[in-house]
Amino acid sequence: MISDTTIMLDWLALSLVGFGAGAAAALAGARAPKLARVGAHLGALFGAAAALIFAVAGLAGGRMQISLPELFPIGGVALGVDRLSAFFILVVALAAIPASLYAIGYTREYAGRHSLAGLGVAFNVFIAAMLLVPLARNVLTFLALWELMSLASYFLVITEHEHDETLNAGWLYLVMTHAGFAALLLGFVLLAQAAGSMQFADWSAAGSQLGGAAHDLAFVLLAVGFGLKAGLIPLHIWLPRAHPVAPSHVSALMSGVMIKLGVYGLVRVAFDWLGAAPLWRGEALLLAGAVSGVLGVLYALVDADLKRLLAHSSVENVGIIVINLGAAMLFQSSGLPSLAALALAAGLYHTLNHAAFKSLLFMGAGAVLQATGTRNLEAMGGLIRRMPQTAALFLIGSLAIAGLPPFNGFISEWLTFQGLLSSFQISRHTVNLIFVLGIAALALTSGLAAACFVRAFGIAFLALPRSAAAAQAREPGGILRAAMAWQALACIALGLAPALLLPALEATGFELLGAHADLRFNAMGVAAGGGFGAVAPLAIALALGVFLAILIVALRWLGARRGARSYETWGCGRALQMARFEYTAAAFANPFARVFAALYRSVRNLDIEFHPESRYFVRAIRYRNEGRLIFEDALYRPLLRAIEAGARRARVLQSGNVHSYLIYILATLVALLLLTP
Amino acid sequence: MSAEVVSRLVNLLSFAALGLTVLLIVRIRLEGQVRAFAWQSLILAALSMLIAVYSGSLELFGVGIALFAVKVVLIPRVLDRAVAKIGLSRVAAPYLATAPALLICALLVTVSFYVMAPVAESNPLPTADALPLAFAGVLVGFFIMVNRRRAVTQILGFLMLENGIFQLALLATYGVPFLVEMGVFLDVLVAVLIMEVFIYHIKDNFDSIDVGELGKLKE
Amino acid sequence: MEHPSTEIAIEIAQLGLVGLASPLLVGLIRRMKARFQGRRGPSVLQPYRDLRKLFSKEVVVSENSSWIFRFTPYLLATTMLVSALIVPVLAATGAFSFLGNIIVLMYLFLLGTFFLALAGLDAGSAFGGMGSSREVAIAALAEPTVLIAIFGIALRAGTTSLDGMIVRFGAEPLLMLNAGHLLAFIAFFVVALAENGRLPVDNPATHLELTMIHEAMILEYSGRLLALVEWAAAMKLFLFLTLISNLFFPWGVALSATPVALLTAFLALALKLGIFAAAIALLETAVAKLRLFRVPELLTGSFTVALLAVATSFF
Amino acid sequence: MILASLLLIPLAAAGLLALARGRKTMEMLHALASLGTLAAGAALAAQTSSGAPLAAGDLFRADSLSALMVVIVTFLGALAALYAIGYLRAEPDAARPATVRLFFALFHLFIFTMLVAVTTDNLGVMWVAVEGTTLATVFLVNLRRTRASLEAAYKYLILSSVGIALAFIGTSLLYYAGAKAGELAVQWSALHAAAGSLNPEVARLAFVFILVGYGTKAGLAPMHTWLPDAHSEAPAPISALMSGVLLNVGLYAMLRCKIIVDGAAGPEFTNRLLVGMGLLSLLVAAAFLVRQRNYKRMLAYSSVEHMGIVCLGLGFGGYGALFGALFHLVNHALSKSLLFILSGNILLQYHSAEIADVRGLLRAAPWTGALFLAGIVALIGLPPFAPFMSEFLIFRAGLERYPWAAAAALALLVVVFAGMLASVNRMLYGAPPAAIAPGDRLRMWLAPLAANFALLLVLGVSLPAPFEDALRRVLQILGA
Repeated sequence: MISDTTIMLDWLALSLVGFGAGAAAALAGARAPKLARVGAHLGALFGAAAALIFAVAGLAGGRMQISLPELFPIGGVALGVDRLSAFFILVVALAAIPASLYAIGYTREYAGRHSLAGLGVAFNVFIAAMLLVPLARNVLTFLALWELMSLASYFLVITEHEHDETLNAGWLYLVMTHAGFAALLLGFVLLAQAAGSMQFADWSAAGSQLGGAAHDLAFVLLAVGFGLKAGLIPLHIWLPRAHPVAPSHVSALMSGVMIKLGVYGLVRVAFDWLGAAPLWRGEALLLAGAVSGVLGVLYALVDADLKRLLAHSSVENVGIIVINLGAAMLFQSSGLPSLAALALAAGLYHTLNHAAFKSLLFMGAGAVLQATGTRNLEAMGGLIRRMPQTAALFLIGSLAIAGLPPFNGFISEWLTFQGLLSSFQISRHTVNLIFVLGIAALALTSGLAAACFVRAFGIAFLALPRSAAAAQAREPGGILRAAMAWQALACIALGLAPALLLPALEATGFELLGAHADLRFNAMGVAAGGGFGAVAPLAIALALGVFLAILIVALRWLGARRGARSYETWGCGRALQMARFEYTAAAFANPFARVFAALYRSVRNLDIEFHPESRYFVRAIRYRNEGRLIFEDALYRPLLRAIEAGARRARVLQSGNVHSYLIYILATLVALLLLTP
Repeated sequence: MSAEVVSRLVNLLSFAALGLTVLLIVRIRLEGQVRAFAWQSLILAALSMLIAVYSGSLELFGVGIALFAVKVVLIPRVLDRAVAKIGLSRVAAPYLATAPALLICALLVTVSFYVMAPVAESNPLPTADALPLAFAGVLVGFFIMVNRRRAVTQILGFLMLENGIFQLALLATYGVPFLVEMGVFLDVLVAVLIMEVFIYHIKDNFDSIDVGELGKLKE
Repeated sequence: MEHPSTEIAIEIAQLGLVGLASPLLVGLIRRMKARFQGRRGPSVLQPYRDLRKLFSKEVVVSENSSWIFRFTPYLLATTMLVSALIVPVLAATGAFSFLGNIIVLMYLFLLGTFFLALAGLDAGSAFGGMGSSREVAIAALAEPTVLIAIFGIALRAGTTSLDGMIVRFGAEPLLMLNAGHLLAFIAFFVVALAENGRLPVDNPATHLELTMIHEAMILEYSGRLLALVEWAAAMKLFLFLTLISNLFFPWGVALSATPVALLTAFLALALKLGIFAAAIALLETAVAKLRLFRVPELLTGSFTVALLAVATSFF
Repeated sequence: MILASLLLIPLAAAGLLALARGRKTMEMLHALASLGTLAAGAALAAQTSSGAPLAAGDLFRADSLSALMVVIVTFLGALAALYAIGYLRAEPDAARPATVRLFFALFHLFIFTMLVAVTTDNLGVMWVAVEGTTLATVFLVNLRRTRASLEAAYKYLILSSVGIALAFIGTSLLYYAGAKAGELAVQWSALHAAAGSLNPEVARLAFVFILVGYGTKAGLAPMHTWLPDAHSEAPAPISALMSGVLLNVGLYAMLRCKIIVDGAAGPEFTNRLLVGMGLLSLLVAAAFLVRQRNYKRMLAYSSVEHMGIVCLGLGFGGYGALFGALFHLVNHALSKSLLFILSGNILLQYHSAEIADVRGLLRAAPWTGALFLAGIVALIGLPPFAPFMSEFLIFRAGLERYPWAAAAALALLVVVFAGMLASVNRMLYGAPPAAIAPGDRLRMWLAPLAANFALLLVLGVSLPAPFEDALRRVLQILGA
């Protein structure tokens, strides 16, 4: 069958062949842009498709092992698969397929401006590394693939390197990632030392043998390392910079998929490697998720850069996922494994969902970017008429990400709420209160997310165009639309039929936690926790459809007046309707900016230029309201400043004076001689 | 000769050698400094002869002669030539005034005794008592390199340091094997010749041989 | 359990009740408010007349707007009708309660709000945008209160299914004799006011542009579309008040499909809604509209109440 | 025989080149000699692959450790030699025939001294040879005869000579310790055999001198101060050899002595010193790699950093760390020589060593840019290149034995990473200045660099058995 070991190996090999061929085509196309563009991305598409089949086989229980001791020192390359790995490969593949397709069309305009060969190679390496990371079965394999993934994505991020903003973002991204890598390395070595093995398989048994403080330290280090990749606040600052400047198909993969591998690591740490956990860890994760959720969406809400808005929203969604992980840990520590499995399933479901709608939205944003040449919401508007299909697809993504029924985001948020609301079964007051905070944060997050995407979609696509470029926008090519349609279909399918995926998630949870999730599902819907709650998305969708039809028919039948007259918008008596009278993105966000002023720490800057003749005539009003990110101000800038100040001060050492250099040698010699026993 | 006598003589000569190193701190004129170095080398040559006689080592004789040729005759001549060619600025300018510099010398001599005492104690050779003096010569030579601005003095400091090291090896083990010793002399000679060339280059380029002015390469 | 067809019949009856009686509730509130303010006020049937008139008037649509603008009223009304299937209006034996629990209900409301806010932006008028912005802000800020209040109820009822909650509270009324329950009620009620655009959050009667929220958002609507929006708003109010009535005061809700029980339920609901209508009318007479930026304070207050409601349940 | 040809080829070449006339002749002779040396080096490596040392009298003895160094010296020597031919043709400051002759002659003398240093059994001769490397290179550093190069060369000469002199004290002390043990010789093999009976106190003292002395040559902080000046002012092929090879020779000399001292006094003492030195080197390098303005100095400071890492590996001790340290030594040599040679190309194209003046390298010179990028990626420790592996090995062992030092070093590596990446980003990307003529310089002469690139890549993903065996034999000498 499909899950047969050798067949699985074949699929994996086939997938890698695809990426290899893609990279080779890209290199071969150094002088033939079209070959590079189409060949590289077709290779990636093929590789991702094969990986998808591999993932399905893995979720069906397929197993395989690869051990290549001759490759790396100590232990060689070790790959293996379990359901959790297979699930994350599924996530990667599901987003990589449309992203590769999209890239064929999207990179067309890069020809001649950027190296398509480099882009193609990095793209293939990036996806291949993401697919292999969950398969890694020993420390070195994991770390090498992990860094390779970061490096490849870094090259992709800085594709448009003629802008300083891009280079700076790329720098911040790779440096942060590398810092995370250092944390991971430390954590891994701690664990490896305790377990006496670099093989992950030996850890689940030995993790709990690690002494208290070392155990805690290993958890903190690994959580920081993986949390950084996942974009958890306050480790997220690279994310809203790097994701927007990358080419859109890459943004789609980074936001949709790559950060999920951080989630993968967190799941492994929490439920596989470290063994039983004290309560504070679950509490810490839950709170970190809550903070990420709320702050992420708050930053998204006020951002005028469409792609950065999406990036901030990724922080939010990772927050939601991590809330689930924290909840699962707390349930497990409290002896409620089936609820833990429920929360884990919810978190994993949201992982896949976010991959689907976030990559859809980034691809939509990319289409808008190519059509209008801007990422600035204030320069968009009215696109729904110029690019109706893109608009419809973006709307689906927006509804899904806002967690509205019957789309996929709703299902995972619903499952999350079921898990969180079930927390009253824990009888420990501190934990209960943590959960209450989690519920409130998640509720606020989802409300704000809805507001955020009303703004994003409404300002970008509705009303009148706010710039000449927006007025001239054109629908993107068929390939781009097909790629987006794929993801939109995924959003709908995952929303309407959770039973498609839930059995696999259930089995994954069982593999990790040894307990079945408190879930029942059928074609219509899902029920959690016995009679605790149920939802039937398919039925809701049907009901919505049926009532809508009935309503339309009934209105006609009852004789309501039909048709409509087009006329200009009521403008309070003004003669002219112009885009400048429209509500702006900044204005839309204003209530939030005021309510959460303390969090935004915005620097308001009002600059009025009066007519020289009289102050009653105003020539121009410039209003700037920049939100500054708390954590950059409070955490990173001081650190950076301290390092730079230290480096500046150290410059004195290299004074250029040979006498002082001699003094260093003399002093070192004398000091060492005196210290020598 | 008895070990006792040798020990006394060695100590005496070592004191004299160290004294000449310290003299470099006090001496202002470059010619005088070169003389001090030549005298010190002569003392070391005598020292190696003395030990050669005591230990009956023919090799050490050779070393003494080579030392005389290289450090008493050749190198001082090279340096004199350099000093003459530079002409100007014969006055060497130290960073520290003489008094504090001497104080630091005293400190370095103390350090040297502290560091070398265990080696000297564990050593059965009659020459070993003077080991700290030799090492003090190394440290003081080093200090002169640090303290003096003029390239020539810096080179002299280096040579004094080199002398101290030679002396150290001589006292501790009656010198390292002949071949190595010859290699070292060759290196020192070549180094001095190269340094001489550099002094001219510096003089040409910077109109001064104050190496403190070589400060363009910095962060 | 009854025969499924009976249950379906009940559901259809409930649906009809919500659809048909909701304008009456609005009329009732207006009338009572007028009386409290010393006016005669319009007839309680006035909303029906308004709707009929609107349905027959010409629809004028902004030339800047898109299909979203035209689609939204239909969707809005549809979400309310689907919600009516979920909310136990008369009986807690819902044939359609499998559709979803109280969370689904809240998200269905949010779906309507989402589209209405988009429609507000669609015409490109500054007022619509302003209304949208404020509406979603209030909806978002109300969300935590709703969920915490739900948690407060769910942890006592042991379920998030609406029918389940009512059955449980009906069977064990002592569960409700709890400060937490009362606090949850207060929180929920405040949210209901905010979500339905009532005072002190929004004044449903104003047409002064700068203070409007809901009305500003739907400013561009006319004719048939406006009628649908108004109808949907009425249904939302009706559903919210019904929900609060039946959740916190479950007496009278039919637990079986007998005619007597249903009749009792109907009368009980009428009584409860009448009381709520009076309460709202009284409230709207007594208080002034809050400044927009005071609204968060109100919502924070209700959130705190909800939090207290939950906390008291644990200790 | 092999040993003799290995040493005589460069020596003879140096002599012949000093007398040669005609540029073509000199270039020919130079290339042939380099390749001949390389062949002799390879033969020596093959000879010692059985594990038995190759000896020639008392003076010369090549074991696996020597063979490793010989291979590094001859391989990178040949690489730099080939590039040097092209570079000297293009470098306007080195146009005079006398300069060219001086360069070629000293180049081979330099190789010769390094080869003597790594193949001699006599610690005294080793010292003489190491000092000889300084003397051979000092004029090479000053080849361009600018004020800056003069300054750099002078500092290099003074500081290295002083440092080396201190190492001589250490050598004599070892000799003394050995003499007391009854073995009156400076033979490394004899001392090694008698290490157990040496006076530990004297051995420790000796090591302090050795560490400071050879450490100066190896560019360990705070004795490294000459290094950024000399490495940045020397012509590119010489910088490549100084950074890629000469530093390793300094480290090699120290390592030889460490083996003996460890035998006498136990490894704890030397290890702690090396860890401290390594950490300090990393710290200093990190400070100067943040916002570095000159790319050749950046590469030089990065050498200080990597020597620090190797020191850490040697100091951490144990099989894994030592293996990693030797592996890293090779990797650093490969990547740094690659980068310094490319820096020559960049200098020829942009006429400036300032990072601020170099932009859009990838566009202006695609091959140079791509190779430079690969070298930097390797150097900052990212896969799929070999330094990632060696650093992993070092830190894995380090975190077990010296967790705080290793953790601190890791943190410093992140700072280094950040600093270098920022500098290199500026250089590689963006649009090149309008005044820069596009196109790779000396394109054909870059071809040999493919070997560096390929080796870094191959060693990064696999550990070929011959290489692993070679390192393993070296580890036996190190006693791990």
